[in-house]
Amino acid sequence: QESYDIALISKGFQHQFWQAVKAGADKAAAEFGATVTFEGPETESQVDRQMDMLAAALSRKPDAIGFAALDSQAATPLLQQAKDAGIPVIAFDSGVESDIPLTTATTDNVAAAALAADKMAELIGGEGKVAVVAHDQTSRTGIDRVDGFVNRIKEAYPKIEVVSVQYGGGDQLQSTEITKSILLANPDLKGIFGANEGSAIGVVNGKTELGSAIVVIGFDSGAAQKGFIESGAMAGAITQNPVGIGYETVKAAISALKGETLPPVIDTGFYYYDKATMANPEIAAVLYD
Amino acid sequence: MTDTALPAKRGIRISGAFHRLLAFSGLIALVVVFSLASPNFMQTQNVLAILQATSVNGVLAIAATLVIITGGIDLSVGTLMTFCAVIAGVVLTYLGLPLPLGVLGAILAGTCSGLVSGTIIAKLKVPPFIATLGMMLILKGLSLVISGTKPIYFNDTPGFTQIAQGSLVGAVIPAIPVPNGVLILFLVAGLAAFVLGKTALGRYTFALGSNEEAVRLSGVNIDRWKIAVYATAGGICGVAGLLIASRLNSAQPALGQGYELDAIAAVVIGGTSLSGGRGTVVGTLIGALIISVLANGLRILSVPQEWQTVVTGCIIILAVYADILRRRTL
Amino acid sequence: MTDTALPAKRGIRISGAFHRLLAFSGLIALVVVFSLASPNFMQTQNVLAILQATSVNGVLAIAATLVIITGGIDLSVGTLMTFCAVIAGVVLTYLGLPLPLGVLGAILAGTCSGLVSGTIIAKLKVPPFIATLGMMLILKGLSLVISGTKPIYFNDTPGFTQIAQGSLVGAVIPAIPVPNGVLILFLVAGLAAFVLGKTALGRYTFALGSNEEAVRLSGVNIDRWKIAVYATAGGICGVAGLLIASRLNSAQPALGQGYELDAIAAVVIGGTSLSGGRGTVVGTLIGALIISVLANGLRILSVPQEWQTVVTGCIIILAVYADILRRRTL
Amino acid sequence: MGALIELIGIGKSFPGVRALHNVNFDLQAGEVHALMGENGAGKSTLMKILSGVYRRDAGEIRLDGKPVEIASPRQAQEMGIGIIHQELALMRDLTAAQNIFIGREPRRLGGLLLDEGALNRAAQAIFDSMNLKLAPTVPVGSLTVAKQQMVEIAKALSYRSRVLIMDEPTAALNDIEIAELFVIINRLKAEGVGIVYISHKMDEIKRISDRVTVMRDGEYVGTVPAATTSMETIISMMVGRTLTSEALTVPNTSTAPVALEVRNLNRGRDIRDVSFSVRKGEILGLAGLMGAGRTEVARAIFGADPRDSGEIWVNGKRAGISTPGDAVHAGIGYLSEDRKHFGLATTMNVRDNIALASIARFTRPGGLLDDGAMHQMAQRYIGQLAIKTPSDMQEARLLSGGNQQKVVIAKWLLRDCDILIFDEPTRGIDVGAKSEIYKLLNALAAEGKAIIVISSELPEVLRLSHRIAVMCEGRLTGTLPGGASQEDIMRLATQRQSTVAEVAHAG
Ligand SMILES: Nc1ncnc2c1ncn2[C@@H]1O[C@H](COP(=O)(O)OP(=O)(O)OP(=O)(O)O)[C@@H](O)[C@H]1O
Ligand SMILES: Nc1ncnc2c1ncn2[C@@H]1O[C@H](COP(=O)(O)OP(=O)(O)OP(=O)(O)O)[C@@H](O)[C@H]1O
Ligand SMILES: [Mg+2]
Ligand SMILES: [Mg+2]
Repeated sequence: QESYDIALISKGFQHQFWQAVKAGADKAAAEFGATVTFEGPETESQVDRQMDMLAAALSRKPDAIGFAALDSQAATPLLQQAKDAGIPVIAFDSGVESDIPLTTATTDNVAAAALAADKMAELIGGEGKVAVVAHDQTSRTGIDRVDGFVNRIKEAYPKIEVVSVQYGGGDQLQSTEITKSILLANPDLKGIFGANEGSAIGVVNGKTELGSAIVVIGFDSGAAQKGFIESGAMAGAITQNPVGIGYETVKAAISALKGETLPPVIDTGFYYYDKATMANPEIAAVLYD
Repeated sequence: MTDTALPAKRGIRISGAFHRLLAFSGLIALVVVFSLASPNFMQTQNVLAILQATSVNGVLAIAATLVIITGGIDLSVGTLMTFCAVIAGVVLTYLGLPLPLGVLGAILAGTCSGLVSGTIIAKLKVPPFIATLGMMLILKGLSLVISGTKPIYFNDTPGFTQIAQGSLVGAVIPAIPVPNGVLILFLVAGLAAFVLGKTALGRYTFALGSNEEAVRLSGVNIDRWKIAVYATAGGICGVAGLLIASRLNSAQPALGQGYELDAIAAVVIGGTSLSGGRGTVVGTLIGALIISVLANGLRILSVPQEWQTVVTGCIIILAVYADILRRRTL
Repeated sequence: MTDTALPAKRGIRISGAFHRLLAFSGLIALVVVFSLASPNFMQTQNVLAILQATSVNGVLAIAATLVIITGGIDLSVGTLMTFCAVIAGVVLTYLGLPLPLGVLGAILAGTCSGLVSGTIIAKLKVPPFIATLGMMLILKGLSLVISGTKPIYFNDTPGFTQIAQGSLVGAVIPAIPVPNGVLILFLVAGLAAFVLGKTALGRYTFALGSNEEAVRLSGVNIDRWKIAVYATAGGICGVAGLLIASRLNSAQPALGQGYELDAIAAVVIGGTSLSGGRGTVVGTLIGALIISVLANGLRILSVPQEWQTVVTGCIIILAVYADILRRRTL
Repeated sequence: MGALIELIGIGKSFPGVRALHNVNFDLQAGEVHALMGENGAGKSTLMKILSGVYRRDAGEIRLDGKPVEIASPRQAQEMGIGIIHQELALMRDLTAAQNIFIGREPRRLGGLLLDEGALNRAAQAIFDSMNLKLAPTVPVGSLTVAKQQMVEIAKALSYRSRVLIMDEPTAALNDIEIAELFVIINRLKAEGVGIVYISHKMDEIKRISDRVTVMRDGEYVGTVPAATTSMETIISMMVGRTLTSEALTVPNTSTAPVALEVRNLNRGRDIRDVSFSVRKGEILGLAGLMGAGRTEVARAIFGADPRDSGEIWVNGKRAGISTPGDAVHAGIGYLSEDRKHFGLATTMNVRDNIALASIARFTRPGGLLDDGAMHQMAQRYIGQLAIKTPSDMQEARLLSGGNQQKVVIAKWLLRDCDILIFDEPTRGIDVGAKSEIYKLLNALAAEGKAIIVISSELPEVLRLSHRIAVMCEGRLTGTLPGGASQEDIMRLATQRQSTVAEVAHAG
């Protein structure tokens, strides 16, 4: 009747998305009788700090490790160490260029952002100027969401122009200022896509401070975004299933420890939600506060 | 010799006023360039946006100015701001107390934290850099702990967003709806300038930075005054905490780290010396404005972000260099 | 007089050695506590992990030490490290040149950037804080521009990861596979200590921090030496760039900002004064080790992350306070 | 007995230094008690104990016959003990008035605000009572050392203490200012204030003190009445031997080549068309009142400050000097009058400070320093100038004031320049060492070096100079031969330009 010790090394810690992942992991831990620790670096650029966290986790000799890689390659030697020590590794959120992780619990960020592009096009009537406020220029999620959105617009909506892509580090205040600058520089802007929670909140703040009426599409959930969608300040948002990611990661780790086989990828899915669909049980289940 | 001293004094006064006028030159140059480059730049709304964007950093920078004039440094201004915002959240949202208590709570939390930093520095003789670095981490952690790593929303306190976002000026003159946050910035600046110039606290702030040992040898209780300066700076961070919380209508516990660098940069761009003894609040305001004009202007011009950083770096160096040239020739 | 002077001299020597021994006390206390608290802490693998985690920050802190002893400050160490890593990536991956040229390129890039900072500070008289803040932003932007905002992988240069991750020691004594990165840290530390203690550059480094004007009035070309110090520090950041790139097998262009604070913290925890004129490389190493032991130990103990921050803040203040007490009683 | 202050058996040690051992001292109300001793004898340390800066290790302090503990400067102030420190302790960024009243600022509005007007008026009143012409609102950092010293004196007076300690108050002052100070001292004395007076200027001791206590190597030697004891006796008590002083002999240098020539030097209002020359082997004295611009001339020649116009010729060649580095390269050395700000690297050790201008000489190929040679060199100068320090590794800031000055002198001796400008070289240096330095300067001149000595002490100028150039208000008002009378010098030193006086009058 032993309790498994599982170390989760994520890409971040303080942001609501990662707190939701943590909540899912805690839930699974409680259900399956494990203890989990959850750690992540300050920003999604600190690849080496994540390595130090992974190394410290390995020294602790946990039963299993969950790992959301900031860089697809950098961790290879440490993952090899884990494998040599017989510690199963589960990847979550982003994949690793390695066959060591037994499975990956993830969202397809490119596809999710493309869906946001489709919704944006629909809401602004297929033509006009739009912009993106994203969180990070170099992190995987930042790149995938910006690329997913911009490329989809380019491919499918020739009459829509992405006039500006700017990065606010996921900091609400900075994203607010950026949004205001974009709006003031482009008075005829139709919509903005906020590529993560902090960015999306910043976009809405900027929009309200200037009294603008543009279409805002957000990403992830959280109490603020849900409130904005409810009030109509935000048209809708893409949500992943962070709680599901955390839950599946821990569940997969425990299955691995029990010797069960795992599928190569666990797709935790993403959804578009707006005021109308927010209450649907299927959606409500993946939203977090 | 009074004969020679007097004209010199007059000379200083004249050049003093001239100085202050010219100190704006870097800022004005930026404004002119951006106005020419983009028709959107000088619009009322954008000017207000710039001012609004200056408010939080400006208030933090004023707090940092006080400490830097004593020859110290305060790395904790950013996370202390967040901590104060969280305290306001606890008071208003978790405890459901009325708005004035939340305001009081935030400012009090800032003052107390400043008291702690000041005591560590003055009594334990820990260097300000270390003491405030430690406080920065402690406050960052505590903000997360207290808030349960979740933002605290102020939805139950409807007036709260008015603190920074409402516009008393706009109610009187609808054409220029200067947000209250900006008013508060200027209010804090005025108060700080008053304290520095006219009160004993201000006098000792300069004296400490000028020659602490000499102040001690003069029989002044330097510990007490040093602690008072840090406490005052802490209180000002509390105001910044209210401003940011009001703008975001929430206390975001993860925010704050990194803000200290912008604040200190504004102080130093404003001509305050890191070695203490000199500094002005007006200079700090100009420094903070330079930073936000630069950020706004480059965004308005849609300069790619990586180049924004490069240009910002260059202009900060150039602005300060221009200021140095000006002082040398005068 | 010689009679009284001699025992005194001996007394100083003894207390000097004693001092150095005790300087480790904070570090040793931490190690003891963590060893008792967790059996995993003192295992070879974990000790090596701690050392490896210290290597990059340690090298950066040594660069910062040189500059801080002159009474300056270098905020650009973190982004300069990244810039040098990117340059290595360009040389090795984009241009496909052989490994030694990549190493040279990184160190040269660091030195040149240091030359630029030093020149801005010495010739244009821009305060070090501003000059290096500007450089920090410029280098951050340039790293993104040059790399195309993408990591540059060193997959085509197989030996590259060996720079930090290989183990020459392990090849000789397989039981303790000390990574080369750690060796390089100690090598750089040894070299820096040698330069500071035994060369003219070192002597001028201290002299500049002690009383720059007195040095100038002694007929010394202070500009040249100041620039030399910044250039040397830049070169050392180049080494740090190689280390981090080798550890990650990639140049991550967005990394680096914020690292300056850790580096400066290590310097100050190590007893070097921010006002210049004093400092040791050994102290800086100890400071860097304290930071990484603390981080590692708290993780090993599975302390929740928000509390890790709080505890780190407290212990940094306590460690420095203990050091101050020790000096006072001696 | 009714002594105001009694110090009995005071002892104090610093790491590696026994600064005081069993020292006795007492002070009566209304007396000036001189405290004498060589550099490093422990005078300042004793007075710092009395004024609450240091805690004593042993002994007892009695105030009005009652034992007291003085734990802080504030407590000393409250007991009525004021001190003018040897090392100026001013806040350079504050004004003179703000410095004087730091901690005791007049307030208004119930203590909320500072009353800047009252502050300046009070400071002005003190300046007036001292006959000092100084604006209370001038920032202290922009004042010369002499004026800073006057501000310190004004500050000490403002406390209206019962005991006033003056640690070398006249080191930076010239004769006129000293005379003003003595008037003040006599007034205080009449009011019943007890004054401890420390100075290395022997003539002053005779002029104002009632009793003299002599210390040597941290120990009490004895107390004698000033009026009936000969100067030789006091000096031999201080030094432990009798000093012989040589008279001035002016060598004939008229045929020696000109080493330094200054032509039409100008810099703002401070230097106006100054031209002079110095020959090899000659000592040129530069005399003048405070503010005459002598320091400015020296700094301009040395390249420390930019000059508006003028040429400097060294050994018959025009030297393009724009930085101190150029000057040193051309063979000019300059010993600054303000050792703390411009002379010493205070956190560095004695050895490095002496070597500071000559590091290149101790640098071997590859940038490596020859620390052994530096040590030997430092030991030589420590011996030659009798620098009192536990070792050449002692930090300069821990040396006594006079010994710090010797370290700076050693720096320039080591540098071995052909032309040496000494600005107040014997400031704070004891009689014994002073005569050693005079001998040294004479020897350097005999070696063929050209020397300029700036000194506010006329006897010193007269004792040393082969020729005396006198300045007033930035102009060179005349050059006198060696051995000229004090009256001649003063006449030139006060030769103000009438036009200047008119303009000032109109303003
Ligand atoms: N803080 C200190 N640490 C170590 N040594 C000290 C300290 N202060 C003074 N000393 C030493 O104590 C001795 C006495 O110094 P003090 O300053 O009292 O001399 P002094 O008589 O005032 O000399 P001077 O005439 O040169 O001013 C000197 O040898 C000095 O080096
Ligand atoms: N740092 C300064 N800033 C402004 N004015 C200065 C400064 N230093 C000196 N002066 C002015 O320069 C003039 C001459 O200076 P100074 O008193 O040093 O001459 P000096 O003849 O060397 O006098 P001393 O008797 O002190 O050696 C004075 O009018 C003085 O007020
Ligand atoms: Mg003395
Ligand atoms: Mg002078």
